[in-house]
Order: sequence, then C-alpha cells, then structure tokens
Amino acid sequence: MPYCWMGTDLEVDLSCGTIEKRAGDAGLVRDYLTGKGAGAKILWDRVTPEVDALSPDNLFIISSGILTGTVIPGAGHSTVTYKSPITGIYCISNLGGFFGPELKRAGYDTLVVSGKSPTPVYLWINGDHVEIRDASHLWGKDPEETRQLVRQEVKNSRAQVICIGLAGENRVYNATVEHGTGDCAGRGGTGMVMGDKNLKAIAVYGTKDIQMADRGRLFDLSEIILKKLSGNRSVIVENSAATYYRTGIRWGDFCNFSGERGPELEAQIRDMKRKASDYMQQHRSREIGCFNCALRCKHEYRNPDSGYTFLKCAPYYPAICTQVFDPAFSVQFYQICNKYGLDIYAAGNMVAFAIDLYQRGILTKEDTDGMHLEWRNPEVALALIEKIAKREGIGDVLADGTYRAARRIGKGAEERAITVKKMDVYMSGLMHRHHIAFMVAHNDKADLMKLEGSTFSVIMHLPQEAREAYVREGWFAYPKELEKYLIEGTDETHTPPAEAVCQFKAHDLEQFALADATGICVYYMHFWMYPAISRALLAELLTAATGMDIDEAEATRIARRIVNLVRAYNVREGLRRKDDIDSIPKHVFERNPPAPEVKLDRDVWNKLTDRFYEIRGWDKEGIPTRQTLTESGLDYVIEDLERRGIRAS
Amino acid sequence: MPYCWMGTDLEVDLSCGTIEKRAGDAGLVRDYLTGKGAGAKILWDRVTPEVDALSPDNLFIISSGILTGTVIPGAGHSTVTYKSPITGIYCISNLGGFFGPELKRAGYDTLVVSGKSPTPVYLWINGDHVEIRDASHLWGKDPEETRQLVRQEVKNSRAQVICIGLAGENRVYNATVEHGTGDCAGRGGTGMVMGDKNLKAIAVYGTKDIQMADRGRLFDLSEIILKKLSGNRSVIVENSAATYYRTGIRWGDFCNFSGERGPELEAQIRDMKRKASDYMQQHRSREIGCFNCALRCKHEYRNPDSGYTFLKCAPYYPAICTQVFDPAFSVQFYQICNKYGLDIYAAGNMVAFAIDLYQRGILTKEDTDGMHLEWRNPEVALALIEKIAKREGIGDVLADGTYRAARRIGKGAEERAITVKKMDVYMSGLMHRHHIAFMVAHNDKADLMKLEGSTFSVIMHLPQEAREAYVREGWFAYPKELEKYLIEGTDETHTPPAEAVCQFKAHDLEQFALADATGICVYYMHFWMYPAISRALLAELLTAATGMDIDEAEATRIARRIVNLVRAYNVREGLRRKDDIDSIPKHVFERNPPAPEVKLDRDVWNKLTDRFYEIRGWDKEGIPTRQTLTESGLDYVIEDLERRGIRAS
Amino acid sequence: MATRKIKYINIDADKCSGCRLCESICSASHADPPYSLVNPGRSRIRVFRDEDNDVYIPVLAGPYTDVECLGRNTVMVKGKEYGECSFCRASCPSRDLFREPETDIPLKCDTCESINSEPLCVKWCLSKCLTFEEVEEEVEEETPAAA
Amino acid sequence: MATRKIKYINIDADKCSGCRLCESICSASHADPPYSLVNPGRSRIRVFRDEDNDVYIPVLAGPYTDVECLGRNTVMVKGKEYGECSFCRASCPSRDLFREPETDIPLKCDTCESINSEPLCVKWCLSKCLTFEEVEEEVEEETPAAA
Repeated sequence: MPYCWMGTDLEVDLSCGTIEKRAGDAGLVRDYLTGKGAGAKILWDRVTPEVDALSPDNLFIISSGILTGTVIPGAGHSTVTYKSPITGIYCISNLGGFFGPELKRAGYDTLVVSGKSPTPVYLWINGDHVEIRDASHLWGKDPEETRQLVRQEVKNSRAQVICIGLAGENRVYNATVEHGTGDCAGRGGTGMVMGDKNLKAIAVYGTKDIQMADRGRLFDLSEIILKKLSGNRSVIVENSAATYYRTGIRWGDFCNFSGERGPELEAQIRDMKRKASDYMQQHRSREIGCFNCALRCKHEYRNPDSGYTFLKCAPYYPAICTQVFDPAFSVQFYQICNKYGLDIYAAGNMVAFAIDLYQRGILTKEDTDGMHLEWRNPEVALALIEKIAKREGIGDVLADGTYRAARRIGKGAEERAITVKKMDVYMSGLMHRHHIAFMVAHNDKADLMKLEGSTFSVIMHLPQEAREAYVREGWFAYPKELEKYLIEGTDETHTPPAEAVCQFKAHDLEQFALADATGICVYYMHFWMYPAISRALLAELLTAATGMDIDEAEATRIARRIVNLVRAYNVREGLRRKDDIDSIPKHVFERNPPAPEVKLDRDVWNKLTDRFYEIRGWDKEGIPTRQTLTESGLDYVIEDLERRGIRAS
Repeated sequence: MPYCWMGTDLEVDLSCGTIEKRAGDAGLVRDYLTGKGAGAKILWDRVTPEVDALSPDNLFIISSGILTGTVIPGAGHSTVTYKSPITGIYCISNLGGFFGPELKRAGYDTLVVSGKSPTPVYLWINGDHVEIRDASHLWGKDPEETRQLVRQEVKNSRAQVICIGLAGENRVYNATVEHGTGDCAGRGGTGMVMGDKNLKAIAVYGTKDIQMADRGRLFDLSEIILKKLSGNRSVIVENSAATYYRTGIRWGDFCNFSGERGPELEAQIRDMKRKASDYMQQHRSREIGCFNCALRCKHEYRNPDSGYTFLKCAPYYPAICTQVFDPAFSVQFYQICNKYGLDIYAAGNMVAFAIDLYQRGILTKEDTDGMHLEWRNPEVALALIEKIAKREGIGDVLADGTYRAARRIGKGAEERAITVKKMDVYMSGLMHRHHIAFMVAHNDKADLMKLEGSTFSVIMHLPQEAREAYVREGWFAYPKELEKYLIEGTDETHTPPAEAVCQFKAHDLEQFALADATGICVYYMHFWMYPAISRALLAELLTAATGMDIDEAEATRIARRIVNLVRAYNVREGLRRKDDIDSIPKHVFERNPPAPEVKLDRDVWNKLTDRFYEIRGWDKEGIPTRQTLTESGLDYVIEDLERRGIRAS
Repeated sequence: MATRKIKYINIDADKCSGCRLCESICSASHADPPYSLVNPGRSRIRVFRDEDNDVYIPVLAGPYTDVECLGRNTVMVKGKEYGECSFCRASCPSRDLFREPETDIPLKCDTCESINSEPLCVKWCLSKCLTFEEVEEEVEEETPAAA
Repeated sequence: MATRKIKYINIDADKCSGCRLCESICSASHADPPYSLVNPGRSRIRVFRDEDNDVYIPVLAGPYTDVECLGRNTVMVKGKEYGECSFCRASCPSRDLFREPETDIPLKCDTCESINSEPLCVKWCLSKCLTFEEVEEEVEEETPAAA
C-alpha cells in the first residue's frame, strides 16, 4: 500500500442520505495517483454522456493529491472534478488552502458527492464520524458567515470549510465553491453543481497521520525546495503584484474583447503600475499562504467597510472588464464576488458583455430596469454583479453565463459573446498572443487560468543571456529536451517557433496533470517564473513520499494516462478537432494587430493543431489513437468508445 | 496599630553604606498620618537651618500616603520631601505612578535617604532584602534606559523604578526624579538632591499585604467613588486636553511674563484649540492611569523617531514659553525634558528667560556659542534644553535656575528673572488672575502646580445655575461653610470676593496636606473640576481603612497640624511676611490689564494677606501663634523656635 | 444536548490604562476575611505592563502547571513586541505570578464564583478594558470511557 | 552567578502567512521514526488562524495542565480580537491542542532539543515570522529551602 495514501474513499449520496466508506484501490493509485487522476477515472466510469451536468447523477468529486498533506512545500492542493454545466464536458477546478490536507487527515483521499438532497444540507466530516446536517438556516448566508456558523455548530474552529454563496444557491452558472482567504474552486460552475445538489457546505476535520515512505530523503528534498524558495528570486510577494497589474492590463482585451483602446485608456494604463503599487503598499495587510507554502501569492487587503479581501496577482482584471482604473475598486470587485460566491473572471466578462451590448443598443433601459450601462462606472459594475448573484432582472439572464445569455437575448448578442467552448474565458492576452490563444483552444478545460505559465509569458521574451542564466540556475522545470526552445527564444514578432508552442503545450498538459494529481501547486511546477520543482524532482518526491518507484519516465507515463483519459472523456462527450479550432473567437483571426505582431493565419493555426495532436498521439480529429490509449493502459477506454461507435484509429 | 500602615521605615545612609529598618511610631501616624505628614516631621527633626540643601545631611524622604496601596481609587501617591536647593526652604514633590504602593508592599511606609555616596549607586529594595548597588554603568543613561537596565539587573520586570537623568547627575537645579509614563517628582530640585547624593535610581518590589480595617465599609465607599468617576462628568480624557490647551494659552504669560501679545500671536492662539484637538485625536495612542486610578489624565503619544511620550493637560506650556504653536513640538519638548530628567515648566521658563535676555541684548552670540535666540524657533528651544541638561556653554548658567542664572549674568538680567521665592514659577495665569497670584505667593511650596484648582479657575466663572447644579450634584469638595462663596461667584472683573479667596486658600493648603498625607491624588480632592472625594468622605475613608477613628473635624486638625508644622519649618528657615508678599513679580502690581480686569492694588494685597494669616492663626509676620501651635499639638515647635530666638506671639 | 455556561472576561487591551485597580479589587475580594487586604501578588488578574513599548495586557490566572517552558517566545503583533509571558495565564514555576506570596499556592481566576459575585475586576474597570459575557455552550454528551 | 540558556522562538505575527509548514515539520521531525508522518495534531507548534479577522498567531506548546479555565477571555489588541485560546500555550483538557491524538499524551515544545537540532519550525519558516534566539541568563544561586 502506497504511503501518503489514506486508502479510503468516502461517498455521500444526497438523494438517499447514505454515507459509504470504501477501501481504495492501490492499483488505481499506482496508475492515476489521486487528485486529478482519481477524479478523471471516477468521472469516466460514472458520469457518462447520458448524464446531464445538472442531473443528480452528475458527481461532485473532491480528491486530494497523493502528496497533499505531506511535508513537501506546496503540496496542499485538492481538485474538484465534475461535468461542467457550462461546457457540458469534463471540468476540474483546483482548490488551494487547507481543505485537501484536512480531508486526508480525516482519513479520506477522495470524497464523492452524488445525488441531490431535497432540502439544503451540509456535510460534517469529523474523522471517522460523518454526518449530513440540515443547512436551511445557512441558506442565503455568504461564505464567511457560513464558515463561521458551521465552525460554531460543529464546535471546531479548526474545521476546514468549503461552501457556496448566493450564486451557487441560485444556480448561477459561474458560481464558485469558496474556501476563504482567496481560495476557491472557481471556474467552470463548481458552485452551480454543489448548489444543484442542495449542498451548502462541507466541513472537515481530522487528526490521522499522513505517512511518508523514505523519511530522510523526503526531508532532504524538501529542504532543497525550501532553499530554492528562500532565494529572492522566488518570493512572489516581492515581485510586486503591481508588475502584473501593468502586464495584465497591457495585454487586456478591453471593451469585451474588441481590443479598442482610445488614447485616454492608454494614458490610464501607463499610470496604472504606480497607482497599483502605491495602493498595495499602503493597504496590503498580510501575505497569505496555502498549506505548507511560503510563496504568499494571496494578498490581504482591508476594506474599512466590509472586512478583509484577498487578491492574487490579478487585480487588473476588473479594470480590463470595466475600465475603472482604481485598485480600491478592484478590491471591492473581488470582495463582492467572494461574498456571492461568483467566479471573478466570468463576472467581469459578463459585466463587460452587458455594457458592450448596451452601448451597441442590443440591451436597452427596458432590459436593465432603467440602469444605464457604461464603461468606467464602478457602481454599474457592482450593481450588475449583485443582480447576477441574485438573478434579478437582467442579472437573471446574465447568470446563465455569456454563452447562454446571448442566446436568450438574441438580436445579434451572439456575435458579441466571446466564450471558449461556451465558457467565459480570461480576457487577457487571448487576442495578443497567438500561442496563448492556442493553449486556450487546446486545454482540457476551456480556460487559460495559469495555463500560460511564465515561460511563454515572461521568460521567452527576456534577452538571450537572461534566458541562458535561467536555465543555468536550474529554474527550467520542463524536461531537458525542451531547453533548446527556450534558448532559441521568440522571433521579432514575439512569437515562439511553432514547434516550441506545440511541444510546450503538450508538456504543459502533462505538467498540469501531475500538479493536480500530486496536489502540488502549479506555482511550483511551471506557472510561476521560478518554479522549484522540475519533473525530475517531482519523480524523486513521489518515490520518497509514497514508496512507489516512480522515475521521470514513469511520472510522464502517469501524466499522459491522465491527459489521454480526459481527452477520451471529452471525445466520448462529442468533442472533436472543430471544437478546439473554432473555440477561439473568430476576430482573433480577423484582427490586424499593430507591428511587430502579425495577423494570425488559419493555415498556421491548422498546422499547429496537427502537430500538437501528433505529439500527443491523437489523430487529426483529436481522438487519441489506439496505440496511444494502449500505451497509457487505457484499453477499457478503447472498448467503451468502440461500444459507442467511436473508433480510435 | 493602624491598618494600612506597614509599621516600618527604611533608612539608607549613603555616606556609611548602612541600611536600617526602624519600627515606625504609631502615635506619629495618628497625628501626622504618613506621606507629607511624615516627611514634614522628619525634615523638622533632622534638616535644621544649619543643614544646607546640598549638604550630605539634607534628606531625601519618600513616604507613601497612609491610604496608598489600598483599594481606594486614586490612593496611589507618595511624596518626596527635602530641603530645596532652589528655594532653600521646605519642599515637597508629589509622585504618582506605582512607586508608593510598591514601597508599602515591600514593607515600608517611608524611605529616608541620607548622606552622600562617593560613587554612583542605586538602591534595590526587594521586600526585606535591601541592597546598595553600584550604578557607574548607569551614569549617563536616560530614565527609560535606566529603568530597563535596572529591571534586567534585578531580574524583575515588575520592579518599580525612580531615577534621575543627565540633569540630576549634572546637579542641574531643576532636575527631576523620573518614574516613567509621565510620572515624576518634578518641581523644586528633587533630582538635584538625588544627584547630589550620587543616587541614580531606586528600584522597589514587594509582595506584602496592605491590611484594611473595616472591610465592607471601605468597599462600599470605594464603590461610591467609582460610581462618581464612571459618570461622564468625571472622565478627564473626554474633556479633551485641547480645551486646556486653549485655556492655558489664553492665560499664558507670554514673552517671559511680559504678557506681550501681538495680533499674530492672538490669531495663533485662536487657531490652537482645533489644531491641538486634531493632533491629539490623531496621535494619542493610549490614556494612562496611576495605581488604582481610572481618570486617565496622562496621554501617551507616539513619536515615530523616538518612542512614547506622556502628556497631561498642559501641552500648551511649551507654546507659551517658546511661541511655537505646534502640538508635535510640545510632544518633543516633553520628551526631551523627560529624557534628561528636567522639570518641564522650569525648562520652559529658562528658555523663555534666555530668549528674552537675548532679544534685549543682555545675552549676545558670544554668550550662546553663536546661537541666535529667538521666539517661534523650535530648534533653538530644544537646543537650549539640551545645553542646560549637559551644562554646556550658556546652558551651564541657565542650569542654575532662572534666579541664580540672572545673578551670574548680571547686566540687568535680574530684572527679567521672574521667580517666586527663587523658584521658576508656572507661566500661566500669574499675571491675569489676582487670586491665583495670591495662592502662589502663599503656598508652602513656591509653586502653582495644581494649586489653583478648578473651583477658582473654572467653576467660579460658570453661570449661577451651573454653580448651583455643581453643588447640588455633590461635586463641591470643600467644607459646607464655603459653599456660599461658590454660589456668590465672581464680580464683573472675574475676581472672587476677598473673603472667598482667603477662605479657599486656607482650605486648599489643608486639602493638599490631606491629599499628600493620605496618598490620594489631588484630582480626587479638589484640583479637578469633579472631585470624587470631599473632606467628609475622606474622613470616612480614613476611618474605614486605618481603623483610627477620624471624623471630618479630626481630619481638619491633622491637616492644620501639617500645615502649621511646614509653616513653622519655613519660619525657622527665616521666611516672613515680606517673603510671601514680595514673592510675586512686581509688574503684576504695575500692569494695566485690559477690561474687565482691574489693576492689582498693593493695599488689597496686604489686606488679603492679613486676612489669610488670621484665618490660618498666624501673626502679621506669618508666624503661627503659640495658640495655633499648641492647638495643633506642636509644643515642641514652640520650644525649638524659642530656643532659636523666634517668639511665637 | 447538555449545555454549560462559559464565562468570558473579554479584554480590550487598547483600552487598558494600566492602573491595576483590577489587581487590587481581585486580591481584596478574594481575601480571607473579604476585603481585609490588598496585595497584587494574591490577585488572579495581573496587568502585564511594558511602558516603554506601550504594552498593557491584563491576564487572568489560568490553570496551574508544575513545569516551566523550556523554550520561551515573544510575540510581535502589529509591529509591537509582547514579552515572553505577556499573554500567558499559567501559574508556573518560572515566575511568581498567580501564586500566593510565601505559600506558593496556585491562584486561578474563578470569575468571582467563589465569592458569589459578578467578576469584580470587570465591575471596577472604569476604562472598560474588561467586559463580561456569559455564553450558554452546548457540550457533547460524555460517553463513558472504556475501562 | 550561575547561568542557564534560555531559548527564545520569537514570533512576529504580522509576518505569519498562516501556511502551517511549522506544524508539518514539527510533527514530522518529532515522529518515531523521524519524518515518518505528518500530523498537525502531533505538532508542538500550532497556528491560531482566524481568517475573518486577520488573526494568525503561531503558538508553541507550553506546559501541561490538568484543569481547564473556568473563565475564558478574548483579547483585543490594536482593535483586533483574538480568541479565548489564541495566545495560550498550555496543553489542557478544554481542547485537543498539544495533546497526541488518541493517546492524549501532552506535547511540549522542546526547541528541538530532543532531536538535537536547531528549532526546525524556525528553519522552515520562510516568512521569517519565526526567529530563534539563545540567551545566556543569570540565575540566582538556589538557597536550600529551610526544612
């Protein structure tokens, strides 16, 4: 039996009110680890194309990474896996904070919630003791209140709590699962799934040991990571979020992805870095870490009226969506989204979408209860969010997410609804960086979040010497064979070579799979500029921690197994090449960008796709080949697909 | 044996290095209580006219009040009694804070320090264990450093410490004994006496019980006091110090008592209340109380450069002395005085005196090491204080106090040296209120500090109804027979009737004697507008606490005994009517004040003096009559005086 | 569900004026006979004062312990340093706090239950630094321990 | 004068990121065999977190006590409220802190003396919230107590 593994899964069926503890399958751990691996496997097995995302048979699967809760810095994450009501396909949402380690200490690697409760309930998992409790009195409470009340009720101030807010209760499509201090399982409709099950909250507490195999080795490896982290290159907080503010805005797809920017906007963008930096220095009250993590990427701000709010590096996002260039507004924006349990990025997009429609006359005052929707108006933005969370007036329409809202509104709104596979997508860089658009198009979750990594967004654009130093100092976390692409750099249009894009993209999918299956934060794996854990080191950590003999090649095999299973899942749901290719808004291809950028060509796009599929071992339609599936040990997938008439070549 | 009384005195002879514990005399406690009473008796017995204030035979007597350390709110004070090197006569300095109660808990009512150590020493009184310790390494340390070092050395962070600063070490005449958090035995040269004995500090700690006689009664009486205090009329802190700022400045004797005020000054004075109020609201970090006191008259300010400073209600004083109208400067002024252990009022006077002389050409750049002395210049003021404390250049001259400095400088400086019985006097109101000048002239310590009380300075000037309400609500702390004077009020020149001035003055001397003999803060006895303890209540407290049967009449007898003993002491030192009368600067009589004030007449002044002496039972020369002394049980005083050829009539 | 009363004496250290009246009244009220003496050394509440750093923390005596801390710690909160024992309620061998002078008998705050009163330190705290609150708390039914 | 070493683990709560790595490394390093497990319940340092009020206080386990506090207290410092046990180091019956899960054996910080190391919570605290200091302290010569 692998170390670090609790060996027990918990299933709660809210329809029947049953609680089942199940011995885990060590063989599956060997093949898929836990976290994303376990979630994908369960979803494949039980949430077939016949199951609608909003049916009681959809599952809400929380699984901690196999390394979660160990002494390894950064190993504290868990994942929520489900069929997304927004995209209708596979979805995963990563959860930081302290929930994952606590779930393991309670004795469980994976929690599966199935069914649907007739009335609001919450779960209280106190080690071996598991209860489904009435939550009628919690309905309508915001996440902070809910956490406080639940902790009081279970008489344990150390219980870890996740819950939904009003948005989740109201089945808002972009509702989140909130954990507090800026941690949530945010994108893809997690909160809607939880709300649809009438599950308000899950509280967990435990005191079980998490065992480690090779003690001394794991300790030494962890100290190596700590040493890397303690260097000044790796403290996120000192690389002020203000920098990202500027970068984020520079790349921002203003005016609901139209990219329009007047001179006034440009002036405000220029001014923004100093403004943000001043604000942060003055108002940041603390830097927060998740379990066992000293990166402190979450920054706490005090809002005199309404308490503490947590931001990561993206306070610029509300500015892009609303053109309100005021850090205090960003904090307010984050706070109101957290309060309702609403995805910040999707909320911003929906606001931008609504204002855009109004400015174009597609929405009128009649639709908005008399509210005049305009850019640069903080009250309008916050009022729209409130309406969305409460499903009031125009908010009820927008609460279905941009894709569905556009179809309810009609009148050409569909043309202005920029989504990727129906999902509201991150409004920064999509139009300006072809390789980023490519990553989004081909992600297994229709999302950019943290996918772009710093290698492409920052390091690739540094001078040659800096790139060489980067590799020399050991920060290059990708496999050795990709080094040469970094050294080569981008061309004069800031575009990396096509082969590099495909190779990195292929790797990133694997790296993400490993991060989410081990529970290690992607900041340690490749997202942050100075990632402390290369794939080789990860393999060592896995071996030392679990006692399973996993070298780099084996880690890659596991990663590919997960990637291919997820792809197969989506293929089984009907996803094909066309869905990837066309997922990017068409004006990305139509746009004439300023020099030195070049226009994106459909041919180039198709060729990139071909090459990427080839590297992944998928056919031209994006279906994993038989060979690929067999090599990944996924013969049961082949069988299932074939039974459904999908023939892998 | 009276309760509340430890029954043991401690004497440390620094010349011989001997430590003696002496059983106290219960009979003396009955007659004089402790505190001021004990101090006056010891001084009478041992510090005769033959003893120079700067001889080793002068004593440094610290005595806690008989009620000090009990449960009675406000009963936490002790007194320092000595012959003043400034005035050459009796002097007492009141010490708040926590020293007095700790001394009693260590087992001692009174500590007498005699002799003079050849090298710097400090005392460590740890209950029964008493040590004279080397203080060479503490020499030159400021009071805060000294307190910290001593507490470290004696390994007791709860030890109460008093000490001198550089000023005391350098035998600056106006040096203080510092206790911390704004508490010091400040006026009259206490620090110089301590410094002259080479005594850097006294630390005390104890765990003995302070016994109380009538338990339930004392508890009930204390709760009555608490109830009075908890009303909003009695919380000093809410009656912002800003009010006093304005009042103090309004009465300020600007330009070294010349009273000159241009229109510019008037404008700044008008502006000052708001400025002070803003500053205090913004920068006050805490309100502090002495032992068992919730009045919180000491306000803590944070100086970003140099830590915490404590101010009471007189932050206006530095403004009067320097014309720098900036609350931040006042804080700095207090801080530098505290740091050097220098009397804030005398320091201000000396600065004003020096600037005045310079402006008149009596001092020149040659005298000041090139420094240009001028009003409205904060740097000049602070630099002068530093020079005084260090006895550098002109500071060495000023360090002798205004009276002696004037005589060293000559050239007419004597005319500009405004002192009362050689003592630097409080620069507020002396010129503007005849009755206040009268009080100063006839105080047993040449000082105004807290003597003026709020009855004369505030209540007397309120509208009739307010005065009546004041009496009705029980705030009138004087004996019943004085009520009618308050009801009558002042005349149109703001002058109370002559009889009232004399009666109140006579009473005030007694009230002070009782406050300082019981250890109750004068804020509770009559100084503060809403004093919680009338003489009648005090008598009840004394009875309930000590078990001695003391009614109001008996309390008054004790008070008179102390007052007469102190007067006799000063008479024995040579003090007569002339010294009282002429103690007030002559331009008080020459000044033509603005209406409605009237010019002070020498005849009026003489008549007031006659009447005051009469009430006190003193002859025209101010010598207590035989009858008075006999009634006070002071026959031994009669004998001594007669032996010295001083005949009481 | 069984319930029990938890008495809270809440401390707003920002309001503490450091006057130690709480120490006086506590020692007096718990004396035998009542109010026969004052002695902070016998008080079940002590004010930690560090005048130089604006630290004023009243601490109520907690349980007795017969060992001292091997490792000590100071705590910095909002830029202000609090000494090693500033927040500690224990009656312990490394200091004479919360132990009767001479006898060394440990003292523990009983919220004035033993003298049938509301907490007097609270009543006498005019700075309103101390406030009192009584909370009805649900407790788990005790399950008898296995023998 | 005799001397003894006092080890201080100083806590700058303003810097605590709440990550609880200190808990992990403490429980791991004190495990038997060393580093065989992680379990904050076995840690001799615990972080008091009150996310809603920005309270993050690491507390080192102090001595064991067998009674609980009758009166509790919350402390307000600089306008921020700290819960009843936020600063308390005691291993006590009213909470499961600083007691081994299941066995209930009290835990006490030994500044890593038992594992012959510098305090690992300090070494692993990258937020520099925890710092280590060793102070040579004079002690009074013990005078034998009178029989």
